[in-house]
Amino acid sequence: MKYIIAVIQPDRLESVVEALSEEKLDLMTVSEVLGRGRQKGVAEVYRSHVQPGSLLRKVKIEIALQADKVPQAIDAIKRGAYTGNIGDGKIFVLDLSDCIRIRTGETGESALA
Amino acid sequence: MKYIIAVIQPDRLESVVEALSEEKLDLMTVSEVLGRGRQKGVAEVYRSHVQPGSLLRKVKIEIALQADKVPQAIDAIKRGAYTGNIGDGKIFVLDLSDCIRIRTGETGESALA
Amino acid sequence: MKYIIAVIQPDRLESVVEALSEEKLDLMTVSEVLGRGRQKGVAEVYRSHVQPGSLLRKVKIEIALQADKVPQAIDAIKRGAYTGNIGDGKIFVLDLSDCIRIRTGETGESALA
Amino acid sequence: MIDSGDTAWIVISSALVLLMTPGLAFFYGGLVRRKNILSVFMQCLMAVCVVGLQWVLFGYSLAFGPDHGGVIGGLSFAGLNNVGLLPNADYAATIPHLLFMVFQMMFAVITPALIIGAFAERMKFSAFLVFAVLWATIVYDPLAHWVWGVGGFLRDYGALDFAGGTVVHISAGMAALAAALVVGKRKGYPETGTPHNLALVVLGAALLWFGWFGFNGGSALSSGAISTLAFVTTQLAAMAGAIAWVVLDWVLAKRPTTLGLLSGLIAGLAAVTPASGYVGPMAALAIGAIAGALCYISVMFVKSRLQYDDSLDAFGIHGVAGTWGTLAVGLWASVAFNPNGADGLFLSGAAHQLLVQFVAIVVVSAYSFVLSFALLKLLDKFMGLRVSPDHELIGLDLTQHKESAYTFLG
Amino acid sequence: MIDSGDTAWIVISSALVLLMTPGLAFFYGGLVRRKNILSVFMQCLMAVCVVGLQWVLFGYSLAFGPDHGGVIGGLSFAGLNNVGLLPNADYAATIPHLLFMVFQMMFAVITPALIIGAFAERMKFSAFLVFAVLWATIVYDPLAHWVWGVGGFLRDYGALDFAGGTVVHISAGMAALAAALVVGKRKGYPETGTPHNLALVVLGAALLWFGWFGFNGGSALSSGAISTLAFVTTQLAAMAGAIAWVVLDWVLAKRPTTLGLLSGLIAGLAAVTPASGYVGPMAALAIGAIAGALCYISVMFVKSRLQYDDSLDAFGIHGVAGTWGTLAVGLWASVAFNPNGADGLFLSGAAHQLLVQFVAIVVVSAYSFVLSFALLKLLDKFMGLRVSPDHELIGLDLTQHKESAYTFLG
Amino acid sequence: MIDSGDTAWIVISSALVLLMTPGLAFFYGGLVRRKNILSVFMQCLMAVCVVGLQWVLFGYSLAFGPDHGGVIGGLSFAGLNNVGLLPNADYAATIPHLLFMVFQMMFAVITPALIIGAFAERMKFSAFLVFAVLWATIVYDPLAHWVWGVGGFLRDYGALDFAGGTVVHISAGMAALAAALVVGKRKGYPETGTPHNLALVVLGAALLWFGWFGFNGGSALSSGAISTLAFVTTQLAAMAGAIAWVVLDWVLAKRPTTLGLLSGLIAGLAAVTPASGYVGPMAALAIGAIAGALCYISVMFVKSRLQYDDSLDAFGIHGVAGTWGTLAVGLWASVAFNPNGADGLFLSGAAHQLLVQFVAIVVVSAYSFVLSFALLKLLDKFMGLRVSPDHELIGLDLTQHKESAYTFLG
Ligand SMILES: Nc1ncnc2c1ncn2[C@@H]1O[C@H](COP(=O)(O)OP(=O)(O)O)[C@@H](O)[C@H]1O
Ligand SMILES: Nc1ncnc2c1ncn2[C@@H]1O[C@H](COP(=O)(O)OP(=O)(O)O)[C@@H](O)[C@H]1O
Ligand SMILES: Nc1ncnc2c1ncn2[C@@H]1O[C@H](COP(=O)(O)OP(=O)(O)O)[C@@H](O)[C@H]1O
Repeated sequence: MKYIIAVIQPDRLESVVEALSEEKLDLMTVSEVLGRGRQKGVAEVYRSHVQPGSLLRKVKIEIALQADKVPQAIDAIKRGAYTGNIGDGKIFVLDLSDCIRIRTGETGESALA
Repeated sequence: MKYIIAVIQPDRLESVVEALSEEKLDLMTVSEVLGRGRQKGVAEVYRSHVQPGSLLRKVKIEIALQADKVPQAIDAIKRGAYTGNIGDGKIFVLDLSDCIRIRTGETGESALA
Repeated sequence: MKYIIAVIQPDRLESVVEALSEEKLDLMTVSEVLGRGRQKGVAEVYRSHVQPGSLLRKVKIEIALQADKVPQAIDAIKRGAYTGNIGDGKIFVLDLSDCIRIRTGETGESALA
Repeated sequence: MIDSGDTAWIVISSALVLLMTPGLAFFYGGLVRRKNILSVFMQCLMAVCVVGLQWVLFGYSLAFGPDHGGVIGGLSFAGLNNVGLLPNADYAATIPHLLFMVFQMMFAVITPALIIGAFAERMKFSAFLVFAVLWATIVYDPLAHWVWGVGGFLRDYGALDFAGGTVVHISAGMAALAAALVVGKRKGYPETGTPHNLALVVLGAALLWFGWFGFNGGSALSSGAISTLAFVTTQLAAMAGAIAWVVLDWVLAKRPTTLGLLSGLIAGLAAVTPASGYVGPMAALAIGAIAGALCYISVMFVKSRLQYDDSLDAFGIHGVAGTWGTLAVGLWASVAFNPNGADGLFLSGAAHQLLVQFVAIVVVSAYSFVLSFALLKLLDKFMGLRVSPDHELIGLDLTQHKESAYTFLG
Repeated sequence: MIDSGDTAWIVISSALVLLMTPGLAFFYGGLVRRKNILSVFMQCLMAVCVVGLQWVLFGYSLAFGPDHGGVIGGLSFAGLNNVGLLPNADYAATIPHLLFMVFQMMFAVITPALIIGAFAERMKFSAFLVFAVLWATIVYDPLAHWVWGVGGFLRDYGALDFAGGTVVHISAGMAALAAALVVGKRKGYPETGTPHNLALVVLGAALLWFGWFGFNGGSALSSGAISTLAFVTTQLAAMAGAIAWVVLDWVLAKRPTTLGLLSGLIAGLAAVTPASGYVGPMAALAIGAIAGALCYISVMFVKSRLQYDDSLDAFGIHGVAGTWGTLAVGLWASVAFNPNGADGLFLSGAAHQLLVQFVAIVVVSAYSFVLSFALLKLLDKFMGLRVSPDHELIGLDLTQHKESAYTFLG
Repeated sequence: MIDSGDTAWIVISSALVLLMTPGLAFFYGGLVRRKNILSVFMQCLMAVCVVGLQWVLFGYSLAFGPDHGGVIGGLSFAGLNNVGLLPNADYAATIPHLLFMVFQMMFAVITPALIIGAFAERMKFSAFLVFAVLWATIVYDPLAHWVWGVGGFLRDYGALDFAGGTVVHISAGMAALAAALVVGKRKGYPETGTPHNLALVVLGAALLWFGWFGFNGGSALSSGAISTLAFVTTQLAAMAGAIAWVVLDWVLAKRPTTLGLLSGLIAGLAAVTPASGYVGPMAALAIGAIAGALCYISVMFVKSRLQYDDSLDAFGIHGVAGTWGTLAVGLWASVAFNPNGADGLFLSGAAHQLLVQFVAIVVVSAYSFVLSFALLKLLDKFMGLRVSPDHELIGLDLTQHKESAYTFLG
């Protein structure tokens, strides 16, 4: 089992969710983050003092899934998140050793879905 | 060492924290997330245009702990988070290769606590 | 490849980012979390009813990087986050099995940077 | 004869009192959990609209129409018939009758909104609307007639209520108590979270404070000595109430809190309401300070002992402070300040006015409690008052209104 | 002769109308995405400043200076020359001329701000500023002269617009439609997110509502029967508009929504504006309710059919409601309520006033639409109206103003 | 003789000025970090309560009681003795004396609140309360007597301060400078974060702007030509100040910013305060624009050069603008606009009034700075002014008040 963490542009969330849905990957956890990457931040100005800004708003998506579905997931995320600009984001793949569904107590792969 | 990520209903946070405390699992990191799972989202309406809503507020708990405490932790989370309804949430278990306490520089298992 | 998760005091973020920069570790993802650790929370009072507060605001930093840069990263985080007080925070190191850059499709170590 | 200065003051007072209902919406809305704030906004704002409509259609007439037997006003002003741009000297000889009507409307609409504090976070929107209109009709309108209407029996008996201690605060407070009992506790009570946004609560309190000058000052129905007196007593009682609560918080809970300050402020304002045009400034300080202390005790000790869930302390603050303030008229009222008032215990040495005030309190409290209780029981039976438990869990905003107040992302 | 009561009322009315522009900023600002809220604030607040400056330098003179051929006011009041502390009996005999000027200024500054709703989230700040000043000069000032200026041709023709149905709401609404067409849709439309903070939208609506009493009530330019009438009709139309939208929402979208309630409220307020001092309270209820329904239809069905991106429905609400309200004067106006008005269709049985109103609507709409369209096309050519696509993506706050409204951390 | 129009205006003005303190709380509260917003609210609101109490007990008497030697007012009005519902012709012949007292109270309570900007995010709440009451007693009350009290030596000398340029803004500004020096920099300065919620800052500025019409317009103490003049000059200076700052931002920092606009607005309002009832509209434009530029320079260049931590620029804006505005009276005052004023340099060609204004500035500045400095040093010694470093880190809301403004979850 794998645990995917993807960091994308905030306004691509809907299209990524859609693309994942097409692959029947419907389960995920989403959060708001700040990203520091190649995309340069925008300096901010307060009472005329410039504050070098380096963190930009991003959205993080986490998906726990079977190992063999990883390529599909990556494709879907790419499809939904790609614009070709710096800042499009990254996908990280980690190993997942177990998963438990609280409601039923199921564990392992059957708890993923 | 293991790294547990649990996604639960927001209003179960207090009882999960309590249940974990009873097992002497006092250390954790909590954040606000949006979840897409089996529980159906509620459509929203703005100026009479319906927006299909699919993301529901959830709480994410992260706990780094010794491998042998994982069953206890899972039990406690289940105890605190269980209501029997769809949306109760999931627990993900990942491997943790190291842990460092910034204040003392301790590493490994002794830094967990 | 490794995936570092560090939880630090909110007001140390800037100095940690700076310290990481000095090591040429410029890429990261930052989020707001609540931490429960050794540092005692502050009880809150609403209409004179005391609410035992146990969660304190913290900042979480995530960094995906080559395994051999982990010591540098840990040092930098320690340097930036250390104050010597309880609550300084922790660093967790996980294994990262893959990384993909959405814009170019690069994978593995070359996608990290 | 219409006076331009009096009219200017009552027009602006009417606007100020209107602003209090959104103020209340922010006050209550910041106190509830994030998932229920819009339900509070909807209830407050729709109270203005539906009760306002009831008011022009027949409510005003029931309250202020020509008297029938001391208990009700009849229907000759229904649909604003006979309510025109000339003054109605019975109530205010220097402003248009229509202006008196609309000023009073603002009181009629905020009173049911005050009750929301008792059943916030669990009441069905439809049930609230029906409740608000019926409650205005069978509780508020008669009470307003008894106390303020020419021929009203409490007015004739000599009860003094300058700006609504009985009609507004006691009646709403007792209804709130009834509602807390009938509707029942929130799921998970008393672990029902902390105020989700105190900045909104401060905003609400600021607007209430600002609007209260129109509420009390405008009740002079003219611009001059009495409106000034009401303005000053209002300000002093608010300050004293806030200070009292802050001091008690500091001593008993170790820290002065923002919500404490605001609670004391509202307590002071509610308490001085019935007295504002009858007592002097120093009396107002005493009324406010004691109101802060009494409400502190009621919210802190009584409520937690009795274990009813008056979510936002509508009874604990408005009911208690309104009762105290109405009594206080019997203590500190002084004809030196207002010749249309009376001399209270401390000036005349006689307890007569105090007794009259006490009787008015008992009558109004009992009437409001009993009728509110019965009305709510009835509505519960016929349409159900509460949302379903899972809707309560998800939150009223999404389930009753299909909206979220704040986006999480973007 | 200056009357202290009239002056008090118009001074406070001016302050109330000023408060409406920040109110509008909150209303619009809460509706846009988090990344664009400051751009809305900046546009609204700078509209006050730059158009206000234009007004004292020459705008007031163009609108209210001595007439030239029924179409424009000339420059004899430019730089506030001849605008002093004595009354100008042409407009208001009991308040200083300077007060009339500043009261009118508040109308002049909010009108361009209303248009912002149409092009929010994508317009360049510099382009907005130039647009606002030029639009005020070539559209607002002449229109104000035609309808309100002594000698203005629509005024002489008999068109009635008590507080700005044509001059403010129709002119802004038609300009908004032109702007939505010229500026084009937002990137990603119609997936442009949900309101990022409805609490701010409620705050904005509350301030607008409060301020509107000055807008309509102050347009009596004195304190007495007519200001009272305008106050009451304003309140009733607002209530009725809100109720109408809520009912339609409930029936057609299954749930009553907060944004729906507020939209209906604003629709009712905008619609009653031209009629507020000419019609009775019951007519106001009808005007408000119908306005709620018409705007509901326009926003719900017409806009989605025609697929222009009037981001925050500046045309759909202000344009539609302003048009309806202006017509409604021809239906319900009554000299029994205001001797300076007229008798509409329902009182006189004659369609004369209705026809006059209709002509005024056509003239004002056409003028505003055509000139706004041309002006925007021109500006687009010379300086560009839109920010670049990646700036639109990152948000106008960071790219146009180098600020974020909210910190994410700390 | 009490005039209903004058009374209406001063009553509403008092309410408007009261609203400014919550306005200031939002303005300051939005600028600080999330963890300190409630501490700002608490300080602002308690300033109203405790200084208000001081005012009715003895402060008013010290300031406006019968004169003793030109320097202080004595105690004959203490506890509001002899302050009743009849006019006190010394100050305002057409409104109740009690109304003059409460209008002035609103000035007395906001002045210490202004100083909060200098030591926000690090001062102990208890120390603040003691400071506020003592400062009001030894700094504000005497200054108010000197400048505004009958017999006050600066008043007799001919110094003109229409609505508080010296008494309010310079005195608060100099105290702020002293406080910034005595209390010291915040931990981590100058890396102390960006404003956590600019929407609240805009809200605060809007309420301040709205309230300022009562502040300046009400200072006419009647409703008519002078209140109108003050209203108009207030509005024009605000606009001009905002435009000036925005232009400088645009040129020097490449982008026009929201906080810049608001800062310029407040600068313009503060600067026109002493001049508002003495100068004409065009002078107000100049005063406002120059104020915006001067404050820009002071905040941008002087502060960063001198490295004191005036957290929210209480000195940099109120002190600087108040000084400039007080001088400006000596330049543009004109008896054509206000016969009770004087002719400034530009009208009379004589520098006399300018010199008088200059002397008043020096006296008031020196007095306020020295006494504030000494008072703060003393308090620091006896009770400590600052919270502990770890409390500063965790934030004042949790450590001083045991509350968080916003929940993170739920
Ligand atoms: N090595 C990394 N570790 C953690 N987060 C990263 C890393 N690299 C990129 N990110 C996240 O991905 C986001 C996009 O990265 P960026 O370099 O801007 O995009 P791109 O790869 O398209 O050039 C960043 O803002 C950051 O949040
Ligand atoms: N495969 C997954 N990957 C990531 N997050 C998940 C996954 N499955 C569930 N979740 C998270 O857990 C939450 C609860 O899941 P849900 O399916 O609604 O509950 P249940 O398992 O009780 O039916 C979801 O809202 C989502 O945040
Ligand atoms: N075992 C753990 N699992 C998850 N998060 C932890 C763990 N231990 C600490 N943390 C996070 O680190 C933060 C700092 O920990 P704390 O014990 O207060 O600091 P210190 O280690 O310096 O004493 C906590 O608030 C929590 O967010």
